[in-house]
Amino acid sequence: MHALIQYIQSYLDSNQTPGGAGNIFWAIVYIMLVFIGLSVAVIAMNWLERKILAHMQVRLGPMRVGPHGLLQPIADAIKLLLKEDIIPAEADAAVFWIAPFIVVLAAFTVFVVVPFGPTHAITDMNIGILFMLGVSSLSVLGIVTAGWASNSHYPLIGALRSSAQMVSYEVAMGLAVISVIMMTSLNDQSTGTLSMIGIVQAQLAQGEWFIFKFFPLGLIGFGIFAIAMVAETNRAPFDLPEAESELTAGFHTEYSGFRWSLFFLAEYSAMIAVSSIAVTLWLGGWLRPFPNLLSAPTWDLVFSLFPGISFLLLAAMCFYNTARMPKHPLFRVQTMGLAGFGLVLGLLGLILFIPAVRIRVTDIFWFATKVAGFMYLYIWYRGTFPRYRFDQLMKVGWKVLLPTGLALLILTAVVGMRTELWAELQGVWRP
Amino acid sequence: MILVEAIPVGANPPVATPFFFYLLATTMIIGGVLVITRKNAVHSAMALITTLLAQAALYLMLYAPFVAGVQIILYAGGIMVLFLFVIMLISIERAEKERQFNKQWLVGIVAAAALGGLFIAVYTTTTKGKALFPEGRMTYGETQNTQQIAALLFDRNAGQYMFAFEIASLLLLVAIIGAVVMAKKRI
Amino acid sequence: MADPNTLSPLDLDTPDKTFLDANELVINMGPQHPATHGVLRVILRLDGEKVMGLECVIGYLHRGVEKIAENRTYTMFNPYVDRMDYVAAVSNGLGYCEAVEKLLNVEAPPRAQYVRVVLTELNRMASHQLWLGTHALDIGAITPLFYTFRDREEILKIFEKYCGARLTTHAFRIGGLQYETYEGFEREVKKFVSFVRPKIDEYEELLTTNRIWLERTKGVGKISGKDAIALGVTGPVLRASGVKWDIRKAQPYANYKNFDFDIPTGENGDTYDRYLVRMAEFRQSLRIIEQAVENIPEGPIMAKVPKVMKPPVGEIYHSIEAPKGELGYFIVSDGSTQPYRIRVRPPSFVNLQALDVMCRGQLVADVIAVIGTLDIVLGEVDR
Amino acid sequence: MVQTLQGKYGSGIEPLTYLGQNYMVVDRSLIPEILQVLRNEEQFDYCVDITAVHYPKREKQFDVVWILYSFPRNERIRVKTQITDGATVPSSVPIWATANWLEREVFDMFGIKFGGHPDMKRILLPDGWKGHPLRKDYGILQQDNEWVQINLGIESGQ
Repeated sequence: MHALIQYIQSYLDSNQTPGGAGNIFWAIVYIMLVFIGLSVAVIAMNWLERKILAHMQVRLGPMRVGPHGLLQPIADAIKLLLKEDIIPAEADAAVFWIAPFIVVLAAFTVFVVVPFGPTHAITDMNIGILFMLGVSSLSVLGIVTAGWASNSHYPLIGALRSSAQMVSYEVAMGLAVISVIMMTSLNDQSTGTLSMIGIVQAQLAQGEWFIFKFFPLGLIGFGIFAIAMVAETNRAPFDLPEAESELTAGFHTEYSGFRWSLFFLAEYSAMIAVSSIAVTLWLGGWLRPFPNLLSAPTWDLVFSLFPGISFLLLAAMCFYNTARMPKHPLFRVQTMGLAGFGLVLGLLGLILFIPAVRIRVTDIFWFATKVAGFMYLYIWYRGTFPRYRFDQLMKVGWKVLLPTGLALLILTAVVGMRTELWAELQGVWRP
Repeated sequence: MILVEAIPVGANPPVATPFFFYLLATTMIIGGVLVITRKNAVHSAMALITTLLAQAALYLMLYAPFVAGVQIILYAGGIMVLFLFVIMLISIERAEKERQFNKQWLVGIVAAAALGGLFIAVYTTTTKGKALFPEGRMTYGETQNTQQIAALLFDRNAGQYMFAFEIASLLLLVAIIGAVVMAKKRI
Repeated sequence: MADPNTLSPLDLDTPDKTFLDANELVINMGPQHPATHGVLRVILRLDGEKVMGLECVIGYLHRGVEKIAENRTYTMFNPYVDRMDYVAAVSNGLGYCEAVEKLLNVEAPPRAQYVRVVLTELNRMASHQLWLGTHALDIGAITPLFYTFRDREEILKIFEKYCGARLTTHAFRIGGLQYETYEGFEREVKKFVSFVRPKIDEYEELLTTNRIWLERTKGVGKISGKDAIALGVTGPVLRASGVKWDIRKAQPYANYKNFDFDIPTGENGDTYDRYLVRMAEFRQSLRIIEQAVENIPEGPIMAKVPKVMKPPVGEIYHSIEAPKGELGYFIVSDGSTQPYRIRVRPPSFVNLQALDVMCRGQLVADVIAVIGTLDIVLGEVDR
Repeated sequence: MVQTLQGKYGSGIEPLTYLGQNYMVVDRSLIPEILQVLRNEEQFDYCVDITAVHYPKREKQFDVVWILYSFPRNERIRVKTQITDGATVPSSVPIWATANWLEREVFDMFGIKFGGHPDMKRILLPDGWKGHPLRKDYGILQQDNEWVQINLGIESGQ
């Protein structure tokens, strides 16, 4: 037993990612953890989106399955799994069958390099960000083939739209990312890096999040990325590929049941993936607020209390709502369920106060909080914006974001190299 | 695969390198054969994508992660999507009825045999009976590869390919403009 | 039986022989399509995503209302008109009742007139709210739908309290009203007016200056005033094209001449102007309701109408400004208890005809916006 | 206005008023000309409706009715003509574009053909439907069962 604990501890206290340490077992554990965490996040996201959207739209959202509809996503998942998996007669069965797996594979593989903490990544690749962009771009293949294999007009048009959209917005996205990569190399401590962990460490070393770097250049880059990432994940207001009023459901019109749920899963994990990129690149990844300014150990302690506190707050919310539940025998099970859920959350919160847990979890907590902020934005957009028309979407991508991105690239280079440039220029003028 | 291959030299020995090499090589060959034998162009394209991805993994095994990443982004993610785009817009039914191979298959076989002979000759003359996987490895590791490519391209002293690189990009630009001009009658 | 005309069999398999081979793509939208507001089928001829032309296939909801009328008495037909434009049932009823009253040469007493105006204007608002919600939904904004339905609910509650029905109200009778207003009717309507006024600002806040909304609606589905008149387009669509014409002002019916209100008009005749015109009509309706509900006189609610209605031989055309446009009734009486012929001039039917003109040269996504902005109700198109 | 028209065309026009609404009964032969004149010279620029009424006992079975409105004059007028079964009426699509669907509906419901109409086919009823339901002799209890059986696959439409 003691040996086991020591074994685990040696993993936990390692200063390398599992990939970096070359430990396959540990890597598999991490992969499982990321996979489970992601699935839970998608389920939670499903519930949250319906709930938040509902409250934005003066309605209640799911209320029946479980207290406040908490079990709704699970019920949905069961329903989807039990549904008949229809393959249209005229469809190209093999391609139709493979397409959702390509999308899911692409959406999940990117998480290999997402750094949840300085060592909390499956691996730290030298080409981390390149890998993420590359693999996430593979999901286009799945969408295109899904649309084509359905052998139907609406999916085909949806697939054409979405591939055109994703390919064009990848360009603007890439430009914004390159400006960040340039920023990583613009100081004494660090050379430039493509590694996700390296980028965050560069932000730590330079003492500011890249969103504030060379104000307003970092902010513009972030803005470009924030717009492009919504388009990249086919979400409102860029949800043309699945524009309900125009193309019924776009490329996955003909899909049902399990295979449809794979698209759903892929969409949400892709949302989380691009948000993680944004967080890593501009918002300091796992870094807590003010890691340099408030660097005293006391502050470390204060900030490491946040995870526990937030869980306790959630628990308190649960208990408050338990108290507000109708006092009717019919609601007894639901009330107890909600109280139980609050209890679990509270316990989790208490566990998070244990120092040994606390110090290891705080990075992940900050990362997840930032990503959650983006998730909220996604929902907010959906509740607020009408949908772009396709030509307007292309106009935004090619005529607004791309030139801005190019200008940003050049400006970042010029501002970053201003001392060297100045020296060079002086050399030219006064030889 | 990536997990295992993305290991800096010296930390831990790579795992089952020959196994993965043969796996990827087989995938590539099967994919390549499928590309030319499938009648349905979309199936061919998907086989080609598989081949390209396997190739990217092979680059990783060669400690060239940057090239692997670019391979994925450009070929698998970019060019193949455009391929699929075009293929989807042509009539598959008609293409399936057409003859698949033209009459130059004899020349093709001769050329393929010649190429294979060349490979074997090069292998036998240069390695002279050494194992396919030599014990000695390349010395620079994964972590430096990207930076070294950058240095080769852009470094003030070591950079030799800056001009060639820029010329190539100019060529691509000309190609793009040409395509636009040819495709659109009035701009 | 008239000799049955031999007609060509269904000619529906013409599209899609040249799928993606040629430049033109024929796509079939509907009748089961989320954006066609019911069972409208549109056959689109596309060049890429550009609409080269379209053809509407309608009649999926045809119930033969005009034929039914010939086999019912005047009173019995009254509820049927509610089923045509079922989101503006009160307006339909008003038009029908007034037409028959004209034919009978009776006039509803003033109290009934005022209540009629209040209910009709409330109904106009409900209809516009439904339009706004679905129109915005088609363009991708899902939230306004819930806002408008929340407020439409209040109107429906008033209807329900007044006559027991929410949608197909059958609120009016020939010669006046069946029911006296309920206790606190005036108070509730006034409360509703003050409740809904800020809500309309809320809708506008979400959409009027929203960049995406502007881009999606400005310059989309343009129709000039001249074309609109030639195509017989009426209602807000006509007014958005700059023609200041409203039957309530031009040929006042009920007692609209007693009220002070403006006719909002647009300039460009595009989707955005139609949106603005309808938003302004919300406010004008509120003005009319306010004036009307303040001044409801005491008195009888029913004119003296014979139990068995036998209008003298003759014919009448009476039209009102329904929320969608000019709703006309052409009634031919042969002196019996049943109308010899009732022809309904449905605004949606005629307005829908303009879809082709409005969509040419636009994109597929615009077709949806234009269908939304025409504010059609298939129950009325097909009757 | 009607006087000038009457002066011009003689006895083919009979101006009438009922309940304050003006209408005129025009001879079939004068219809194209009268409609043209009304549109161009009398400014009746808006064709509200085109419809028909069936009188099976008359020799000229159908009344075709044009309801017109003039924006500049704020005035409505109805033009009526009587035709026999099977006779055609000239289409007024060139005069008012809106007449297109309205005439199609009249054709659908009464079987009155409009000559020169660009696309004379049924609009509300399915293309293969037999009979014209708004004729008085169209029995509502004998629906087009044949069509229903063939196209909907059910025994009876009743």
